[in-house]
Amino acid sequence: MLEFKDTVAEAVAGVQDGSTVMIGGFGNAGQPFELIDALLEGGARDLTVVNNNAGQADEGLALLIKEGRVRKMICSFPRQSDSWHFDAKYRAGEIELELVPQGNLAERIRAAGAGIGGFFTPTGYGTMLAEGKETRFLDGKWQVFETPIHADVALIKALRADGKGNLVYRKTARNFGPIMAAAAKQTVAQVSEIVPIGALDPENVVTPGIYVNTIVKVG
Amino acid sequence: MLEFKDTVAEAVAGVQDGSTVMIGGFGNAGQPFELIDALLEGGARDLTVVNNNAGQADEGLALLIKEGRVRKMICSFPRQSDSWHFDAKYRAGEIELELVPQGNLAERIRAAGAGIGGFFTPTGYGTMLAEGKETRFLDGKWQVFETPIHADVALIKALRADGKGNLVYRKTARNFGPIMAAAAKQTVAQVSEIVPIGALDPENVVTPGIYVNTIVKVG
Amino acid sequence: MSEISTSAVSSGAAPKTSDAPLGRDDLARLVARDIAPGSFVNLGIGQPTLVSNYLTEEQDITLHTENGMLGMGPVAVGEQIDPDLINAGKIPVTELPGASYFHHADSFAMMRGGHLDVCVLGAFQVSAKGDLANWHTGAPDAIPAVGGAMDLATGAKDVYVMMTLLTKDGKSKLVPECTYPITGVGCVTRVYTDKAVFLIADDGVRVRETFGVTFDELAGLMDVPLLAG
Amino acid sequence: MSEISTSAVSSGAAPKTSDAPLGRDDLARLVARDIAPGSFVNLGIGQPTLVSNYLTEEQDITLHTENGMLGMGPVAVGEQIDPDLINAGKIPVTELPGASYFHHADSFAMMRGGHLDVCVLGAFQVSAKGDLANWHTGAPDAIPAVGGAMDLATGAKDVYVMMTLLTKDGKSKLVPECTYPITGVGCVTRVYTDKAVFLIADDGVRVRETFGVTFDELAGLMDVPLLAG
Repeated sequence: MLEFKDTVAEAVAGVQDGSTVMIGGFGNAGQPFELIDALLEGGARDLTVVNNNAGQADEGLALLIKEGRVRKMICSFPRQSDSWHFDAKYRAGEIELELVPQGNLAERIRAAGAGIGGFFTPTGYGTMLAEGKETRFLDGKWQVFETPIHADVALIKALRADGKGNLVYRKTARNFGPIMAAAAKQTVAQVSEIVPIGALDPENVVTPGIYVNTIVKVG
Repeated sequence: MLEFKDTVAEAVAGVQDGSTVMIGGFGNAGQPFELIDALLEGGARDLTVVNNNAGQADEGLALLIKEGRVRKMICSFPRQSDSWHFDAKYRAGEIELELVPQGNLAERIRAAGAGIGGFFTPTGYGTMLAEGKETRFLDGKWQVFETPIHADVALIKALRADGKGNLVYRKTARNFGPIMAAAAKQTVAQVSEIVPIGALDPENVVTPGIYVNTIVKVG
Repeated sequence: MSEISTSAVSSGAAPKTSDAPLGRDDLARLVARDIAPGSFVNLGIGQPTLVSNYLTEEQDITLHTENGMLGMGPVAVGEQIDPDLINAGKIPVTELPGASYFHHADSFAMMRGGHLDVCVLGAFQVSAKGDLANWHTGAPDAIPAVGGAMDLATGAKDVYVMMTLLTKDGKSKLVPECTYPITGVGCVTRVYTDKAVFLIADDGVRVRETFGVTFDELAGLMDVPLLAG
Repeated sequence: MSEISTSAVSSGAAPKTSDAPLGRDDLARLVARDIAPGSFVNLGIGQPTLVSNYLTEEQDITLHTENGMLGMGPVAVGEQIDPDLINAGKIPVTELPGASYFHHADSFAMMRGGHLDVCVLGAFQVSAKGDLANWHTGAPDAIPAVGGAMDLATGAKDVYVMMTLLTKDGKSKLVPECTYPITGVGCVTRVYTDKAVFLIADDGVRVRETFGVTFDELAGLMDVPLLAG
């Protein structure tokens, strides 16, 4: 059942100790900062977090990592000029890292939402990141077997929601939102605007409301 | 290089004897009737056709089948009240049928466009349509290995194209268009309207022009 | 035929809800009433489409059609008919406020990824373990056609079957093992028939209610052991 | 070092196009000129982004950025800056008419499905067989980060590498076998360096042109056998 919450605290209440949490965004675009702040406030720990990066500077995901609330990161690009909190935890052996090529990350998230139990892709074949993985020669290329990434909760940011939970995004802030929404048992979207049912053109809906459980307006 | 053609005959000139041709549409919605008619005129034979159905009544794909131009159909639902031309050819042993559950058809076409060499899906497990196929227990379910369906040419129908080949569709006529456009070496789209570059909102483009080779305006 | 069932449970434990078998419309009304508010639902071609006539506005059910739409409205009439707006049975339909369109891979990903709460399907047979047979009679000269049946059967969280309990020859379609080619393994969770509603449970087939027959009479019609309510 | 190459082919067969090594901008101009009109192109982070400065309107090149856009325009300045519109390097960019946005799985499907004509990437090393190493120095204390490098390397129809030919220590980065961890196997088709343009061909590494060195001098810098033009 779709729910509209008044506060981000209520919106993230479903995240529990040990949850796998997908967090949308690529860099700052599409990052649900307010939901992440609420997660920080909420106190859930021992989290597995799926995000393209591993936090930047002293905000959002970086603070969650700094506070020791993230047991494991699944991401494609943890190392950035300002990823000092992740860097420190990683070097101290206090956080686990599953490094995934960005396209595999996206496709594995998509697979979870689409009910695909696994797939073969040429990406990563012959590299360190495919070590120990099953390989197969298909369509004239060596390919690597990859499995879906499911989550308990997805925290995403969209531009606008209607009363049915349909979402539209803005420019490159769309990035991981639509696929994470489909891959999690429970999807929480922070939006800038809530519009009446019928105000979004059905041709232009990007994430149908079936994938959204909780909506909170921020800002 | 994107090309705009004046006639449907020129638009389908790339289809050759022995080609695998994807044809968009579900029932009549989204069927590129004019392109199919041009294909009929053009004379290419020994075709493998990928479509959800196997032709209806005395038009379009049904006529292509009647004329003996289709060696093999890959589809999910050939048997309809008015699929008499397919029925006759099938009973006469003059056409090969690869029957594919509709979701596998869609996912296999999507896989071809996305560079996926194969995937596991629960659909069809334990049924006649999975006989002889590899199975594996994944995510708590028995799943069946399925492979991509590639095509030489896709013939699709869209509502509107811009000068970059970006496409938008109309209502449920969207169906197979976007995934077939990505799965074929060459994609031909018939559209009702061609608009200038910049006239489509980038947020609402459904098929980016990268997937489109040839556009022809009909009607 | 009913030895196991009648010996296994006390008879009469499943309520006889009506004195006569249910007609198609009454059955559709019953299925509609049982769908939880806010659900996303796919109604199969044929008898299951009748269910849409009995969904109430308060239930706020969103209908999915696998050719690429959520928020499908009633069948289109007159000037509403639009060849670009059809359902999975290729019947012109309408669009409700809050609808959305998507392509076939996205639509089937929605089904296959377990996002639909309920799908309602017709059937030739359902087995005691919830195997479904509804796509192929198995006749050697039949032209096979499957459409989205296997995806719906495998993907939806709950698969409800609507059918008459008996064939024209008086044989139960709820069977120990399907003899027709199956559509999906262990996928059916409920079976709505003119004579009873059956729940496919971990411990066996439970009879939730009967229509025009007693539990014992029902058990006598079938080879499947039955459990009460 | 150059025994194999100088003995294998006649020297001087690849034209010396300029008397001095090419600077980064001249190299970017050269790469830009070589991209076929109408191409869909992804430019990697760093040096490859310079290529965009030299693409002409007549070429009608469409730039892809893997975070979800086709039709990317120049870097945004002043009031154009929009935090929701960034490229894969997280730099604010602009949108050109005819652009489109899509989610990450669709964007990477576009790359991985072989739809991009060219991607231009930086590299630590390229092997004579076209293996690419550009994501990891292999240092034991390095924090690994890969981003979309492996998808680009594997997916684009043509992978062009732009790099200086030599390391700061004067060692060739075009090597018989990569010693750094690789990004992709046999994926590179051309290597643009300050000293020469190399084509990775079925029969070996061809030198298309040299800058500030002769073919023989070039061959003397490397352990890779070279073929002329």
